[in-house]
Amino acid sequence: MDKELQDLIKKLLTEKKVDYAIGYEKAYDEFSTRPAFVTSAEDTARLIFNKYCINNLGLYLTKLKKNKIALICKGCDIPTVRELVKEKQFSRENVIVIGAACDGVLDKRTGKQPEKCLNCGVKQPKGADFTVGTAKDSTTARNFNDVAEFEKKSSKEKMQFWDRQFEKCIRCYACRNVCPVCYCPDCFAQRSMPEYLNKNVDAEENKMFHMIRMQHVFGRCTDCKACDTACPVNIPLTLLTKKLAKDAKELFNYESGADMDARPPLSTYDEDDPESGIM
Amino acid sequence: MDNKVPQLNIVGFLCNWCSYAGADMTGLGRNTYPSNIKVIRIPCTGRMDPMMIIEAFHNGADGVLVSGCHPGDCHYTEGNYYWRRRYPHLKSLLEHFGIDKRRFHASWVSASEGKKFAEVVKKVTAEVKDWRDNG
Amino acid sequence: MARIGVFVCHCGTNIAGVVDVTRVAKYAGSLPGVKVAVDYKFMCSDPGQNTIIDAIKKYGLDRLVVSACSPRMHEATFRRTAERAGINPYMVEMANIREHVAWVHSDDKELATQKAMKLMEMAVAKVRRSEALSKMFAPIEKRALVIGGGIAGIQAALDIAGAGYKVLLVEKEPSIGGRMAQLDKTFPTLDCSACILTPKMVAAAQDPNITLLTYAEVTEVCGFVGQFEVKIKKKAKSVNSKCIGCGVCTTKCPSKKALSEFDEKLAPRKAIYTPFPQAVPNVPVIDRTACTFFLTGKCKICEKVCPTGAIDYTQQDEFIKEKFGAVVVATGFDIYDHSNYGEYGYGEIKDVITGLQFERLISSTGPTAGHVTRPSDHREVKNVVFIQCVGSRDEAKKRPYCSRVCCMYTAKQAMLLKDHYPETQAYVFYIDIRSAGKNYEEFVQRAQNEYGVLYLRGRVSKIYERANKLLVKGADTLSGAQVEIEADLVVLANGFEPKKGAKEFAQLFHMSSDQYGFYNELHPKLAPVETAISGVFVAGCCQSPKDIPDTVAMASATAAKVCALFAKEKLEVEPLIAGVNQLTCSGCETCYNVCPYSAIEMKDKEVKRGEVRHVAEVLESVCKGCGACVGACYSKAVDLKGFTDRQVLDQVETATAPITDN
Amino acid sequence: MFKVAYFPGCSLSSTAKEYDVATRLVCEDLEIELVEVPEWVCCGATTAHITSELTAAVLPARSLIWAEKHNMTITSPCSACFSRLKMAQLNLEKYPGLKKEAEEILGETYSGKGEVLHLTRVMLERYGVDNIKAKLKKQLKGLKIACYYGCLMTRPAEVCENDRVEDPMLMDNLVSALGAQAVKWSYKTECCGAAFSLTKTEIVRKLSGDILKEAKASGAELIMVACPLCHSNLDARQPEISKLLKAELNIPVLYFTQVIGLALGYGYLDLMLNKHFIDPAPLLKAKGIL
Repeated sequence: MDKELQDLIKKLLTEKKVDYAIGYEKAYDEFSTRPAFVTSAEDTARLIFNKYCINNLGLYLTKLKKNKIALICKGCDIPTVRELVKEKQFSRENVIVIGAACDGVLDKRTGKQPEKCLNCGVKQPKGADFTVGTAKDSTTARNFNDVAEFEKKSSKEKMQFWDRQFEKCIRCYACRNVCPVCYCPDCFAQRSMPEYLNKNVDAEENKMFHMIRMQHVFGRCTDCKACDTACPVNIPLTLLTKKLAKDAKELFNYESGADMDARPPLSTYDEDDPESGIM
Repeated sequence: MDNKVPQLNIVGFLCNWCSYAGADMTGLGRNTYPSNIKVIRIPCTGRMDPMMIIEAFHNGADGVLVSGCHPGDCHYTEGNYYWRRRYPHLKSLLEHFGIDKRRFHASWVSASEGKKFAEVVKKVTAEVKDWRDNG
Repeated sequence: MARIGVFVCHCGTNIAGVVDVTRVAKYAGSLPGVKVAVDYKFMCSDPGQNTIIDAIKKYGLDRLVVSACSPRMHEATFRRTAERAGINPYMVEMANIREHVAWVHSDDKELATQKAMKLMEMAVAKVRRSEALSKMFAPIEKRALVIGGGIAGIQAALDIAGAGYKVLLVEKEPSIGGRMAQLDKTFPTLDCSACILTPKMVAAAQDPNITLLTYAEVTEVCGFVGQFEVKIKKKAKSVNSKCIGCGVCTTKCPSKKALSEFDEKLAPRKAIYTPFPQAVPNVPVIDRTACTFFLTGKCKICEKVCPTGAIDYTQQDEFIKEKFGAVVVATGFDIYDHSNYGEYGYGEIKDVITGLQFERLISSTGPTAGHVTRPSDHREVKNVVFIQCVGSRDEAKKRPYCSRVCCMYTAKQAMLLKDHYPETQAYVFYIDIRSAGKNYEEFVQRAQNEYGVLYLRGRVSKIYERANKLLVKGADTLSGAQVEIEADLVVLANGFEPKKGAKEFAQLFHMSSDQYGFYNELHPKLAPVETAISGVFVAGCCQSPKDIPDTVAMASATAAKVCALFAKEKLEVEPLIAGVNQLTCSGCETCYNVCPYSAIEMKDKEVKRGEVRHVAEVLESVCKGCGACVGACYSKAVDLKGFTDRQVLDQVETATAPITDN
Repeated sequence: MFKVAYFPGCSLSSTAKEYDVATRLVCEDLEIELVEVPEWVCCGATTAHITSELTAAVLPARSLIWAEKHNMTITSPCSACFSRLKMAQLNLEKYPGLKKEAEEILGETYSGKGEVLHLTRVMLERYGVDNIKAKLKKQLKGLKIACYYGCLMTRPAEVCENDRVEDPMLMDNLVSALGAQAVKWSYKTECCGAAFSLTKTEIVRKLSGDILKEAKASGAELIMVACPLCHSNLDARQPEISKLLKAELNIPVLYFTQVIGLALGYGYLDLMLNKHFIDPAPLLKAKGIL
């Protein structure tokens, strides 16, 4: 598969279809990969694809706006590309999406496949310009059981749960920095005048940062789990991002990055929208 | 309910054209309601950035009410439709973080619904009180 | 550092009877930035305002908080006061301690006083962050675009032109005149429609201030009030300006395949045609979908017979782009298509016709030269049944609204029928008669009493074709009997519906329409001809069904609005609007998508040296300050003057903090 | 193999025996498997549906549940049975309380997902007129047929979901496919007076008389129906109606499956055409069909 991938990129670079290719290369040990930026045909030998390619490279699209890029995507990364195109961060013709068939990635921390891979319907990527390799999709459909289970807790229990989690948070902003849709030029968290968020690192402020970030990415977050993976203190951010996906689906029948023509749920309305308990 | 509920802080965001005028009408009709609500005037519920509500809870508000024009009556034609989408999403998200659903409310109050505004405030205050007293 | 003055009003005993105003003023004096805090009996009175002005001068204040009644009551008053004393009027905030405190918390004076202190403190917090704003101005292109050449468009164009402004009147069809030109007579005076319309059409054509553009359509709109930029497609007429309107080409044209739109498809028309003899301009067009030459490459008879060489088969659609300060939309209506009325034969029974078809049948310029004959076999008619409310007041057909004119035109048509053929019998099935209007009820009464038109209150349940007749079965709810009428012709009073493509057209201007597709006025009572898009006005039936006098009145009203706009040197704009900080804008277009007024423009702009980004910009003359963009922007790049994030956040913070009053 | 749950209803085992026989015969030829609902009970079309909402729901629910369990569309050749089954399904969906009560009585749960269709739609729409056409043995050339749909298979419109409420074409399309001619007439869905069949026969005579007259006037030689109640009013009462109208109507009334049967080559007795009051034999012989 690596060979197939390398040949494809080589071809694209030689034919000047793209300026860059963004893919994965081996990092410091065999269990690690890191993003690789390849500009010349000779350099393509670096590129690999395996179960440790956990990063969502869609992140880099917002950083390299003007170039033509070939981007290596797992099936679950492609919605990110669509979402960013929808949000005008990139034009679709400037990116060649190379879908890499993926049998599921491994979370180094646990040595297990993350939950998203167990119920993955896009192991064989959908919507890519080129696809390398083949993989079989999971037969079980994606579900929100874990979120639904958490929702059953009382609000007090939820509050206590998150308070404990956010006491751990060191506000390193890794979650934000790896998030492909957190591309604001000047994040609210760092603003002053008005100071939306106190710069103190304490549980309350930390919690508010995450609440606002979650609100900001609602209807845009593709639940790619990049933030969850990046968190150095293992805050279960997936419980939040998955909640967003569940709400978008249940409240507005919307799935981020699924349909290029669907308007983001909060940027549109229907005169017949439900009243949702408004008095 | 009793209008005297000490030490309960509720922030009310009222749109200028309907609900703020409706609250004025409540006064004109001398209908009473608990004094816990502090009103902030905004041009339209479409202006309601969910951040402001998160900030209010963060600052220690016990409850938040957002009130605007009835659907179809928005002074700016569409603002309250956007709000009608933001509200269930935000309510669900806040609940997920442990902010009880009894603490966050929305209503439609027109410029002529003075009585309704008093009823809404009573109901919101009672719900927030219920949350504080009974957990 | 801000220099704030706080002025607490007693409002007689209205406030002071409940709230301890001196305590409020004292508390105010303890707040940071507050240089003076006083209370007074009536702040809005002349001495009250003078107190404020004196304090401004004495303490060098730069911003004010008035703790009094609702800002909806006196904000304007105190803004003027501030202006008189040389302070920017937008540096004034009010704390509403009358409607929101004294009047609603009279049952506990202590809690009321505490709340009054809090509201005042919140106003102080807000005004501390206020910025001086000034009124803004924008230029106006003093030229109007009127879309739709029916009676509404003609009237609006004539009135605007009469005031001395230039008008471009765009019409989709080859001639102006619209629906009114199709009518035979008009109610309630029974004067000939063409006789009163034609002079207006001619006047519009001859007015030096009006440019007519027929056979043309608006395809693209950008810009905003005072500065609309409109792209118009001039469809190829295949006839150039040499045409003198002699009509020889039409007479000689051998093609008879097309059906006349003007005659409601009751008669054929030629491939080169003017819709009707009095057409303005009297220049024919070639319908390329029917023309033998365009279909087969042979014929060219019109070219041969034309005495001036005006036929030009090579003409192409042409696009022009022009600037206008204001737009009048008068695009009219279609009549309801009754093919989904199964009980009336799914539109498949030839002798069940629409009201508009009846107009053409009974018109002396129509296809039968005024003889009312059956479309199926051209026999003359004896019994004619009129059925009202077809596609109106019918929930089942999703047309619950009343089309307003059908009661009247049915009465008129029944009377005309009796006029032409006294021996015929006319029956009218109706739900109610709605004849509100000058001389309208009398008119309907005349139809019944003088003309002997038989009115039956009830609906028709079914029309049966039997032998050469139509059996009309219905209920007469007044006698409680089932009725069966053997008719020769059934005339349906088809209701009005929006023109086909009305919604798509609305999108060009970002106008909103109701669930049926009629354009929404800005306010149903107080702004009936304005739309949510400033500078765009609506007239006639594109807004809702209405009769000719209402249409004309509405058209003149739009003209008055356009003239009032053009009479200004420049456009004054309220400064409480949104603004974008382009440095923090991420260019995601969320604000652009939610803005109800299309007041956001997306631009590629150099925001920092060497950094060109896709960013939003607020069109200041278009923005109405609703803040929908602010509520939606997650980059926090948009803010709303007068209600900034900073102001609201400080109000929230103050509202939730305890009172620190000793 | 096309498989449906079959709810014949009481008429088809008594006054309309011939409809049942013809239907089963034809369906066998067409390879449509009719699985009779075991131990089916009254559909409630009698007095049940106007006297007790619960009875009206529980009676059909039994059959609905059986069909749903066996994953089959349920169909009835009788318009009244069809109407009861369909209305019960809708009411059980609309009123959760009713559903709960019905489930308690029956001791089973009902999801409401199964499909309920009149036999005409099963055969002519789902199975398809074209498929029928492919299996025909002969053409019914020269026969002019008026298709009569009646009320319960067309109304209420939003329940029956037919093509056109006022002018249905389902059976008319079949007639054309069989090689016969469907006459254009406007009494396809008029009331035959069915509800007054036993209590106020004078109304039935008037209404059914209108239908027969109109069919005759439009040139029809035969009326085709898809409901035993329509049939009994138009056929059994025809002699008395003729007397009342002082005109010899003599227009045979056949079930649509009987007509298909003719085109599949079945004979007079196979299709029990002898059971009709107006004997179709002379007409069919004259046309060379028998």
